[in-house]
Amino acid sequence: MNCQLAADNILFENALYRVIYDAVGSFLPCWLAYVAAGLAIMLILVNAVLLGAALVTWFERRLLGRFHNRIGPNRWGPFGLLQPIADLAKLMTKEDLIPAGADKITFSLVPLVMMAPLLLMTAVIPFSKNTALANLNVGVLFILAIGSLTTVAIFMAGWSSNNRYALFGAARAVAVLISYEVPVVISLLGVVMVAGSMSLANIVQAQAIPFLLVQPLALLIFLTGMSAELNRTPFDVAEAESEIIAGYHIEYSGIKFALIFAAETGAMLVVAATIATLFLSGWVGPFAEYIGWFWFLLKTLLVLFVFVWIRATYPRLRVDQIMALSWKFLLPLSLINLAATTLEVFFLRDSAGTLATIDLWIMAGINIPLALGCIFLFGNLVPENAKVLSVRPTTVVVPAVATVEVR
Amino acid sequence: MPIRTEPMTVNVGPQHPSTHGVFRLRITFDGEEILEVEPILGYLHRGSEKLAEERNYVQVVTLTDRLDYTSSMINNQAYCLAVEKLLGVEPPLRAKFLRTLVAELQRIASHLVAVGFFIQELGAFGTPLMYAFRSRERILDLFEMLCGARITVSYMRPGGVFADAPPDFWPALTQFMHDFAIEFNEFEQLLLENEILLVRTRGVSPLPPEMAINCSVSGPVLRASGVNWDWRKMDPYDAYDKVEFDVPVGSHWDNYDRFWVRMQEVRQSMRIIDQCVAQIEPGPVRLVDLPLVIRPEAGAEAYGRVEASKGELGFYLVSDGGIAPYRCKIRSPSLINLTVTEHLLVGWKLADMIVSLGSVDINMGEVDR
Amino acid sequence: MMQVKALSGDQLAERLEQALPDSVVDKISDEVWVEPARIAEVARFLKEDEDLDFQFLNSVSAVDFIEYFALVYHLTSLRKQHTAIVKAKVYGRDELVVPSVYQVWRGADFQEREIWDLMGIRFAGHPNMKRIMLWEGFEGHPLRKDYL
Amino acid sequence: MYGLAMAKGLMVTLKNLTKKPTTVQYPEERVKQHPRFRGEEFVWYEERCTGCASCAKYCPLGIIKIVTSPSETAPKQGDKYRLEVFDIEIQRCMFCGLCVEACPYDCLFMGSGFEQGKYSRKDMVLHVEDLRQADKHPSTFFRPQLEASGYDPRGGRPLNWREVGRESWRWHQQEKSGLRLEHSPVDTAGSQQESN
Repeated sequence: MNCQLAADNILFENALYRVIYDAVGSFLPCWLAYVAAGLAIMLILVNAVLLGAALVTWFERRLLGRFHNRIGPNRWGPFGLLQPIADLAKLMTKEDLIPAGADKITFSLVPLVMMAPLLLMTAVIPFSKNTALANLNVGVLFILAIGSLTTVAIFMAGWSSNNRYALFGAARAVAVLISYEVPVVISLLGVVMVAGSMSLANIVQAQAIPFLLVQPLALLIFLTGMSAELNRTPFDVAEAESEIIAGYHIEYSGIKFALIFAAETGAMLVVAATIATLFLSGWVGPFAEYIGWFWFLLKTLLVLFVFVWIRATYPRLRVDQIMALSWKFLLPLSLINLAATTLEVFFLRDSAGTLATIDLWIMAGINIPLALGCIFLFGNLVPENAKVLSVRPTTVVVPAVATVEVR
Repeated sequence: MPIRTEPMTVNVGPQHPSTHGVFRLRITFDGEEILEVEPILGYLHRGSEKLAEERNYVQVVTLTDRLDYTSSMINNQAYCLAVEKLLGVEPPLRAKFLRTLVAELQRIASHLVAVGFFIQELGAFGTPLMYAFRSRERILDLFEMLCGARITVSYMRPGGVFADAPPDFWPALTQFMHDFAIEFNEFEQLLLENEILLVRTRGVSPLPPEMAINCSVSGPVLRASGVNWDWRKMDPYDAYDKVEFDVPVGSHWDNYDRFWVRMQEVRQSMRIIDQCVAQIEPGPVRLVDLPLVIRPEAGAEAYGRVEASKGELGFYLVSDGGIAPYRCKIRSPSLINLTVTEHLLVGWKLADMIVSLGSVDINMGEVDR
Repeated sequence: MMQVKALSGDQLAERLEQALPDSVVDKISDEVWVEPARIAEVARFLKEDEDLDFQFLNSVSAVDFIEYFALVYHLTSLRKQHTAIVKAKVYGRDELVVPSVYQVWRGADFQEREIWDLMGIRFAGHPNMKRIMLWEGFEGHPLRKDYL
Repeated sequence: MYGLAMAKGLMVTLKNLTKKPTTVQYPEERVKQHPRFRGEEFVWYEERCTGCASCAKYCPLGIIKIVTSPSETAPKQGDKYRLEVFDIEIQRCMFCGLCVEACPYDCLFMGSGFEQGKYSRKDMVLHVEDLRQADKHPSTFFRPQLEASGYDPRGGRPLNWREVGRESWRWHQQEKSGLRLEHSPVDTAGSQQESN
C-alpha cells in the first residue's frame, strides 16, 4: 500500500518527513506511518537540540576562554569537544537534592516545563530548504508565544525552591520578561510587514537582501530583548552570579540542574537560529539547494558569537535600569521602526502587495540612517549625573592641605 | 487597599561569592531595597595579635604576610617600619628604595585585584578580572624572583630586606613596566568610560568626607570622598620623600570615584616605580649590626604606619625587653573601613550593595586577623 | 613635601588642663595620660578644639600590663597635620568599664568592640557592645596576658 | 556616550581574542620557576650539619625536630654530635625560609619543587632518612654563593655538600668538630640536645 500525504497537510513541505513517511508507509497503515514518521522526526529534533545545546556550552566556554586570554576546556576529546559529556556525567552522578520546605512537585516539574517550549520552538525553524518540522503560517507568533513560556518555569523554580535568593531571581525574571515582550513583538511586526508573511519559510524567501539591512532597528531591539529574555549579560539579573548567586536555580543539583542548564543554552541556540532566520536570511546562500544547512549553521554561529562576545565584555545592569532601557529606549524605537516600515511598505509595494528587491534596497537606504539617528537621539539615556567624565580634571592636583573643610 | 508587604531578612555570606571571603551581612530587605545591615565578622579570626606575642620580632614578619594576602609586601613594610622605629634604626638607602619599589608593585597588584573583582561584582563575566590577573601574575613572578614566593613573600626584615634583587630582576622589571603600560591602557579602554559601568556606579552610595573622616576611613576610599590624605605624602617613610607622585582625589564620593581613584593610583605607582629604578644605587640592603634575634629595650613602643593599598595600616608595638613583642596591635584598614558599611548600603538596592561592598575593597584576612 | 608632626605631651597636657581641669594624670615626651573615666570628655574636647582639631582617630589599642590596662588612642588632625597619642590607665581585672568615644569618632566602633572581645574592657555608651571576632558565649578574653 | 565607549570595549575584547593565551597547560608545560623559588623538598646536607638547631629555634611554627647525641668519633673525624632525628613536619610548613636564613653552616636549603601531595598527614613528615636520600636540588634562596654560580635547581644537576658552602671546607670541618673553640671539646656530658 502506498500512502500519499495530502498537499494541504502542514508537514507536506518537509522533505525529510516525507522521506521517512514514504519509507514507513510502504509496510504500515497510513495513520500509523503518519504517527511513526512524526515520532521519528521528533526524536531526531530533540536529540539535535540537546546535542546542539551541549555543543553551544562547549562553544561558549571555549570562546570565553579565548576572550579571557585563557585556553578554555580542552581536556576531553579533540579541542575539548567531549567536555559537555563529561559535565553531564558528573552532574548525573551528583545527589539530586530537594530542599526541605520546597514544593516538591513544582520543584521537580521545572526542568520539564523549561525544556518543552524550547523543543516546541525548534519545530518551526527552517534548517534548510523545506526542512522545518512544520511550516506554520503563524511561525513568528508561535515562536514569540512559546518562547515566553520559559518564564513560567523560572517563576515556578524561584517560588518552589523555598530560597530567598531564588525568589529574588524569579521576581526579577518576570519583571524583565514583561517589559521586554512588548518591544520585541513590535519590532518583529516590521519584519513581518516587509516579508508579507508570518511563516518563517516565507520570510526567508522574502529576504532578497538580508533584513539585517532592511530592518536594523528591529534587529537591535530583537537582539537586546532576546538577551534580556534569555538572561544573558548585560541583562542577566535573574541569575546574577555575583548578587543572588544563581538566582532561580540556586537549589537545583544533579540531573535537574543539567536539564535547566541545557534548556538555557538550548534557548540561546534557538534564539540565535531565529535571528539567523529572520534577519540573516536563514539558509539562503550560494548552492543553498545543497548546503543550505551549512549557511544556516554558519549564521547561527555568528549570532552565537555575538552573544558570547557581549557576555565577555559588559557588566550587568540593575533591574530598574533594565526596565528603563526597555520602556524609555526600546519601546519608542520599536514604535518608530513600526511607523517607518508601515509608511515605506505602503508607498513602495506594487499592486500585488509585494516588494521588489530594489524596494528593499530603498528601504535599507532609509532605515539605516534612521536607526543611527534614533540611537543618536534616544541613545543618550545615561542619566545626567553619570555624564561627568568630561568635567573631571585630567591631571590630578595636589593642594597642600586637605581639600575639604571638615566640620 | 495597598498590598501588604513585609521585610525579608537574608544572610549574605559567609559563603556568598561576592563578599570577599568569609564576611557575613545580615540584611533586611524591603523588596530589593535594603532597610537594615548588620556586618558579622570573625570567620577568619586567627589571633594574629596573640600569635605575634609568642614569636620573635623577625618571625612576626611571616604573620604579616597573611593579613592582607593581596598586599603582603606592604604589610611587611609596615611591620618592619614599626620595629625600626622601636629600635631607632634606619635601613640602608638601597633597602629603602627596594622597599618602595616592591610596595608600589604590590599596590598595583592589589588595586588590580580590587578593580577586577569590583567589575566582576558589577556582573562582567570575568574578562576584566582575567585581564587584571594577567598583569598581576607578572608582578607575582617578579616577587618570586626577589624572594622565592609569590603571595606570602616575607621579603622584608627589620633593618632592610633579606637579600638584594637578583641580576635578572631588573631587565624583567623593565620588560614588565613596558608591557604593563600597554595592558593597562587596554584595561582603561575597556572600563573607564563604559556606559554600563557609569550608570551602575555613578552617584551610587556616596560617602561624604565628614562621614568618612569621622568613621576613620582611610586609603582610596577616603581619597575618593574628596579628602586629600595620603601617608606617603604626609609622613613620607622609606624612599617616598625622594619620589614624585600625585594623589588622585574623587569629586563625587561615589562608587565610581572609588574605582577611579584606584585606577589612577595604579598610574601613580607606575610613576613611582620608574623613579625608583632610576634612582636606586648599589649598596647594602640590610643592617649588618642588627642581630637575628632582636631585643629592643624594655618599655619602648612604636606606632609604624604605611599607606597600604586598602588604607592606613599601622602596627602598634610595645616591647618588654624580650625577644618577642609584648603587644602587637594591628590597625587594619579593611576592618575600620567597614565602619561605613551601614551608611553605604542602607537605602540602596541589592545589586548596589554588592558593588558598594566591592568598592570599599575589604580583605577578610585583614578584617578578622 | 608635607610632614606630619607629633604634638608633645606638654602641649597637649597644657591645653587639656586649661579646658578640663584634673583630667591629665601624667605626660611623657609625646604622649599624655588622662583619667580613664573622663576619656569621652577629653575626646570631645580634642576633636572640637580649634587648635587641636583631632578629627581622625587612627586607632584604639589596649595593652595588658598585668596590674593595669593601657588604652592608647592615636589621633591625627587632617587639617592641622599633627598627631597625638592619648593614653589612659585602667586598673583592675574584672568588670572594667570605660566611657566610649563612639559618639565622638564613629571609627572607634569596631575597635572598641574588639577591645571588649579580646581584652575585656567594656565601653559604656557604645550602642552595640557585642563580641566581634569571637562568638557570643565565648569565655574569657584571649589577648589578656593571663588567658591560657 | 551613545555607546561609543561600549563599542570600544567590544574592540578590546576582540583584540584579546586573537592574542595567545597567557595560561599554560600545567602538567605538560610549566611556567619558568626562578632559582630562588622557596619550594618543598628541603635540602639538607648531613655532612655540614652540626646539630646546632638554629633552624628549629628560628622556625615560627616549631615544626623542625632535632635530636642529637655525642659522637664517639669526636673530635678526630670531625663530628662532635651525631644526628639522630631531623624531622620537618612539612604539612604545617609555610615556606617562609627563616630556617634557611638561620642556618650558619649552609647545610639547610629550601627545595625547588612544589608537587609533594600525599594521601595522609603521616606521610607529610620529612624524616631524616628522607632528607638523607633525597636528590639535592637546593634553591638559591638566601644562598648568594649558589646564586653567583648561576645554579638552576630545576634544570641543574644535584649538588653535593662540598659545592654549596660559603666558607672553605677546612674551616667548616674545624667548626663542626668544635676545634675552633678555645677549650677542649671533649666535654660532652649532658650534651644531648633536643629541641621542640
